[in-house]
Amino acid sequence: MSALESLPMAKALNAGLRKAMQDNDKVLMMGEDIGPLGGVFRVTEGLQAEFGDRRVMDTPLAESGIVGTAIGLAMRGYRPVCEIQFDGFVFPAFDQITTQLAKLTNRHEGRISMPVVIRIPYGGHIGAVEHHQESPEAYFAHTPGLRVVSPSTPHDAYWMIQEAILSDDPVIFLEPKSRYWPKGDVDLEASGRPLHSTAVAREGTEVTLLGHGAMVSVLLQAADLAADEGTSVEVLDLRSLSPIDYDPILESVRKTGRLVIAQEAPGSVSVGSEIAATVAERAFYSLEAPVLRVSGFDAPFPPAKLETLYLPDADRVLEAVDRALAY
Amino acid sequence: MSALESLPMAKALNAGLRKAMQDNDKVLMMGEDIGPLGGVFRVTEGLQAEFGDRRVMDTPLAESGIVGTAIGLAMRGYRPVCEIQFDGFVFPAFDQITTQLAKLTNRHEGRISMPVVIRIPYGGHIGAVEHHQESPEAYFAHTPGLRVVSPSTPHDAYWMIQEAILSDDPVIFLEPKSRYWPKGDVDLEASGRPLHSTAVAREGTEVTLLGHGAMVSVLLQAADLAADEGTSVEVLDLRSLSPIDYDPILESVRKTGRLVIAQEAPGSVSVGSEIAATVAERAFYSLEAPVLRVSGFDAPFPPAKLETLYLPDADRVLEAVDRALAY
Amino acid sequence: MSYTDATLQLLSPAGALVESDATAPYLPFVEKLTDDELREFHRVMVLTRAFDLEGTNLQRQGQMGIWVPSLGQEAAQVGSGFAMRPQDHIFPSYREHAVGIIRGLDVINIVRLFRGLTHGGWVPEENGNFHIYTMVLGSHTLHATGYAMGVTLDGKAGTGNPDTDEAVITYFGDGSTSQGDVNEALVFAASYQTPELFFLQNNQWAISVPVSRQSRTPLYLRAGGFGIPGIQIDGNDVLISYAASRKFLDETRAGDGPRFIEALTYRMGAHTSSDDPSKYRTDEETAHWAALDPISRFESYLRSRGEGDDFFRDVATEAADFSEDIRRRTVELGVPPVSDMFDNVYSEPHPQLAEQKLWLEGYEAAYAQGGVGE
Amino acid sequence: MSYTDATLQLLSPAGALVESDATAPYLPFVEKLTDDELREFHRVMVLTRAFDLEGTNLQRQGQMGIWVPSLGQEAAQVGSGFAMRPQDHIFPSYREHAVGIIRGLDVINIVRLFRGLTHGGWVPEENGNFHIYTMVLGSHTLHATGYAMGVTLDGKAGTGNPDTDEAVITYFGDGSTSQGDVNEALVFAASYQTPELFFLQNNQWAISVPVSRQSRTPLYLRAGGFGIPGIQIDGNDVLISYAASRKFLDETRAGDGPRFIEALTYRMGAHTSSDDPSKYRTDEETAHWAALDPISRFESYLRSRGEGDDFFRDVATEAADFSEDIRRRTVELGVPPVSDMFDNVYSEPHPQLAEQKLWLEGYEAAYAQGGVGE
Ligand SMILES: Cc1ncc(C[n+]2csc(CCOP(=O)(O)OP(=O)(O)O)c2C)c(N)n1
Ligand SMILES: Cc1ncc(C[n+]2csc(CCOP(=O)(O)OP(=O)(O)O)c2C)c(N)n1
Ligand SMILES: [Mg+2]
Ligand SMILES: [Mg+2]
Repeated sequence: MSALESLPMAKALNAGLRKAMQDNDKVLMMGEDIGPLGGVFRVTEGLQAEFGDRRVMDTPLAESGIVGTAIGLAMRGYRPVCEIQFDGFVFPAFDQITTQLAKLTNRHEGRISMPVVIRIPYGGHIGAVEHHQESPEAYFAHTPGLRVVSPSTPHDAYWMIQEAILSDDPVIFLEPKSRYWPKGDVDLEASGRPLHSTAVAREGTEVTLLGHGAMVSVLLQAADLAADEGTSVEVLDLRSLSPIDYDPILESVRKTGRLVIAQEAPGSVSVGSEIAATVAERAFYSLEAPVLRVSGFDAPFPPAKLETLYLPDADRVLEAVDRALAY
Repeated sequence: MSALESLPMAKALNAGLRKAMQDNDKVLMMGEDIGPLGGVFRVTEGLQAEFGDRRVMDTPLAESGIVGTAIGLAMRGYRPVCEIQFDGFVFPAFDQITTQLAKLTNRHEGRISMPVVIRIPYGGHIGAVEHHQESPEAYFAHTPGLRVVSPSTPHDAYWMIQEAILSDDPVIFLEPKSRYWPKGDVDLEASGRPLHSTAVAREGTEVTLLGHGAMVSVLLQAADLAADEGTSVEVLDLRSLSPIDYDPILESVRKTGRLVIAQEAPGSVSVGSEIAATVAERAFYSLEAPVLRVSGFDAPFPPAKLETLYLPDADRVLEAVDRALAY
Repeated sequence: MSYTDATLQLLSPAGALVESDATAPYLPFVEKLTDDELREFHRVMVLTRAFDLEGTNLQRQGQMGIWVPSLGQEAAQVGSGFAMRPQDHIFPSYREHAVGIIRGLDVINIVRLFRGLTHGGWVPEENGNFHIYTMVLGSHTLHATGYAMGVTLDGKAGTGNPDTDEAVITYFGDGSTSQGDVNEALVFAASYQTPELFFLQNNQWAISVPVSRQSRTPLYLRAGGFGIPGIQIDGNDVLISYAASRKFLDETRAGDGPRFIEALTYRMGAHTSSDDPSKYRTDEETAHWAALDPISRFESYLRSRGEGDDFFRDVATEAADFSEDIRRRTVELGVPPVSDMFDNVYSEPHPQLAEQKLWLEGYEAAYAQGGVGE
Repeated sequence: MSYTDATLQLLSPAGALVESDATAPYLPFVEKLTDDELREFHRVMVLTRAFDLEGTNLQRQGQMGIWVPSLGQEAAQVGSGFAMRPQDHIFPSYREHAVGIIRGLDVINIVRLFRGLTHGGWVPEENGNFHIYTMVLGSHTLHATGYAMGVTLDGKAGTGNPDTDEAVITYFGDGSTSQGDVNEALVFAASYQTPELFFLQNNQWAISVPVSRQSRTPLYLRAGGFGIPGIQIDGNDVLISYAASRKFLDETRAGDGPRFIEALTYRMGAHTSSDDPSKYRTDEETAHWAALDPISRFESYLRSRGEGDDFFRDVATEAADFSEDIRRRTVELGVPPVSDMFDNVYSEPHPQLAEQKLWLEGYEAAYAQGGVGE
């Protein structure tokens, strides 16, 4: 029998981090304002009080320094978990992430590992100022040496953060910040699935919808609306953006013959592009319509008052579903 | 009548830069070792002697500083051309490029422009050490606010660098370093085509090959070999990676029904992914085979002695052509 | 952290003029100030605080998504703001509302930014060379340095004429000093001897992180290591802020190379409206700094010079009207056109984006639902 | 740039011991050295130079893609290298061949790197804690600082026992001091008071750019601005390099916080085998520094202490054999297996990459042509 607890994602992450720190005293937290403040989203709340300021460190204000020193700590045998305060502030650390963190295992001919997790609250829907609503996953998913994941539910958040910390490879852990607050059931006993797996969030037969993070709830909403109109839609939760678990996607597409991918990030050269290209190649004879992408526009994330126009919503997803069905 | 001159790409770029500096005294060069040394590839050779060290600046050794101060100079009315010494060293400047350079026009509600060119020698085939053979184009092509181009011939290099400098938008100018030395005819009178256009490098009927930079010569070589075996191959030179000029690509694919995209960069979430996804969508009924991609593997660029195995060559392209034809 | 021996101060917390060997080089700048100019200092500090309180209220009432208060830092900003000359350029962080007011910025544009109508809000040319706010900490210090390099290239500094020679000033916080970009800005500024003043407002905190985490040594010493003269001033003393900034700006515009000022002040309010200072700092600390309040200190000074109630009452009235005006215009602000999302990205035509704009327009036309307001 | 008044020196260019108030704190470290230890200094400097010349030859003959010489910087590296204790960790840039030799690295691994067989070449654990070279300038200084933070967390510094307390040393060049990462490393090191020595080899040039472009003030002063004690030494004097490094390493391992040394030296050779110094520096300058050669200077000192020809001849012979051995083993080096390209990227299984590896193996099997050797 399993112990279910209803938690918002922020608290599920907090519980997952606490568990990871209890299980292994090499696990450290580093970041800006993660100590007494508990992080601007309170994901690390109470951890410094419980584990002390040597294991939960408020660092100097420098992202490259945070990731660069985390690398050194990993070389020393620690397992640092870095918090980047907002998606748009990961770029000062981009050099350390792409030229160092992602490549050091390879540079050492596979003889050292880099168990560093970089947590990034990402995505829109919170009406914030510039740099606080972006979806930078493509930059990381394109970078060999990194693993990239994003939970869409409190249950996955609780387990995936622990699995990411257990991984001996660097993991970019993308937290859909607009999903921090809604509650969901967390099974504290069992994860149910491996870290790098695509999950079926809802079964359907006519069209497959695929997304990750905050988009999954939008897709489920679209599936409900479609159902009202008599269309049976399957919804897949990508969960792992690198590597991508293609089998469930191909399986679903072979069944439905139609795929619509939704993402908040600008569509050009995106994770959605990759999946669309690969599915179009591998399911060539199964597709009854081209793979359609519903993405953020190829423009910077707009001022808050325009965000609802920028972000794909259920209506825009359904418009694509209609187009797919029209083929 | 037109004045043809046979030049290697490095000298064609040098001539283009000189012309741009003569035409507009707001044009500046900034970078590491671009002065007396003329750049490690000698692309700026003689420019400091001709224009002085105020217009051709050897900067302190800091890429973020180079791009960040170039932005300030652009705000002052200058048109800086920054040289990044090698592809792998652009990442310390990544924050200034993505959060500042790419977004400042938008941040100013379109009321200022950012005429900054960032020249990056990129790609493999030169047997160099780590960070000296990478193809980072996907990172820039995914970033709204940037324009990304790459010439494959001395003629295009001469004209595209001048057009990039004339652009009021930031342009990432990718120079295929393995093509710096082979000579080619440069028409000093006329460019022949706009900056952001895809060009037909060779006409054919059965399969379309698409690539940019150093890949174009590989594709032409593959086309020759295919011709020997009686297959008529069309070769397209992408030239502009952002925005992408799709019409010539779609036109070609509607004719041939088959598209193979070749690139040195890791294939996942790449420019090739974007084009494959878009062509599969827009030419859905014309494709007789899935769009196939021949890319660098999803691994860091390997040590020099393994580079020939990493880089797509004519044989690997032809293997894909065979697969495409087999559908 | 509190004042060190090195901290320059012209006004004691009680509001008395400090005359000493240390202040001797700075007093002359203050002695040149007219009564009207001194009144202006007070007036702008009060207007700024009123604007700040109004901003906090408007945000609480949902009229803005976020508010970034300058409460407590008025003296550092007003002193340095009045030290600039018309031709100077300012690269602020995101808290320098007082400087904006001094440079003639219509502060409703700051409201537009924090209301989520724009990522910027103005262009420097039309607003006293006051550049837009930057959210990515420290990155603007490199823009300031590059701009100052351009001033030198134009031969617009170092001619010896302070009325035409240009200087650049950039503001940043104690936390930002840890960013690589700020240090690279110091490298470039020193290397190219830019006409530039680095103005650090050390308000003791980077959100919840105390300055002691960023540096164990006074931050004004950082500049010396790069070969840039630096001093530490009492940032709650508007007179030293003015005098030191005036002196350094005129030295740097004269071609003497970059300068650095660390102004010790305190963020009396929350970091932003989203912040909860009770989680990380004590009431004692806040009380300690409240006693050093820049406005009341300067008011005592003015009164000691014979300034009467009428003036202070008039300023208070003006401030109330100013707030009222902001409030009225804020609630009247409309939403930006959808086209802003596409048309502002590039200076030149961009087919891909134009296509997406067209698609959205068609989509919006077809589907009544969705979009703004929802 | 040449030596400043602040430059510490224990050996004059003529090879005479310098005894002064300034050198007093450092002389005791040298007096403790045995004759054998002094001979080791000479021996490793000569071996390093021989290795360096052999590397240059091998590259010219196409046996390596590139060579990065340490010619002229032997004293800075050998002095600091011998100052370390067995438990210390070293984060080099890409030029510290002498330190590698001292720590027991089989230098054929450096050849493997520059021959294009690997991006690294070794693991620190098996090579005297000598970490691999880093090509992205300055990024390794943050790794060193993070590693040193880990030493503190482990309680392995500051116990007062120099034989077990660990210290970290990181090497970087004058050009690299302009990188944000190096400055952020100083911020973190000062903030966490890491047991760490920043060892700057100021060899006057960053490829073709003189140090004057990076800084107009001596670089050792940079550290003070971050609250880190720094000194400037004659980097061509192996004795001061040893004494100063020994002193600072033992202070920092004892828990006194980070330290900084600027060693003034000169890159006698080209930046790398791809470089052409004639384009940017004069023969006069090179001649000036040749006269300050670290090896001949130290040889004069040893001879003044009675060391005879036999010793120097034996070392020369050993160096010749050493080069010969490197040459022999270099030409015998094979090519890495294709699997290296895929198997080393991740520590845990990665289906996507495994698939690509499988594809390439099949492809290679099918097509005889293409691939390695071609
Ligand atoms: C590169 C970057 N990292 C993180 C943040 C999030 N952030 C916004 S303000 C702030 C604290 C800034 O402190 P300080 O520089 O002292 O300026 P102050 O707000 O105190 O005026 C942080 C961490 C950011 N805006 N940019
Ligand atoms: C981030 C980065 N930018 C540029 C380069 C190219 N590069 C390699 S060595 C070098 C000069 C380094 O000078 P310095 O730091 O003084 O070290 P030195 O080579 O003199 O020992 C440059 C510009 C690089 N390796 N990394
Ligand atoms: Mg602060
Ligand atoms: Mg150097």
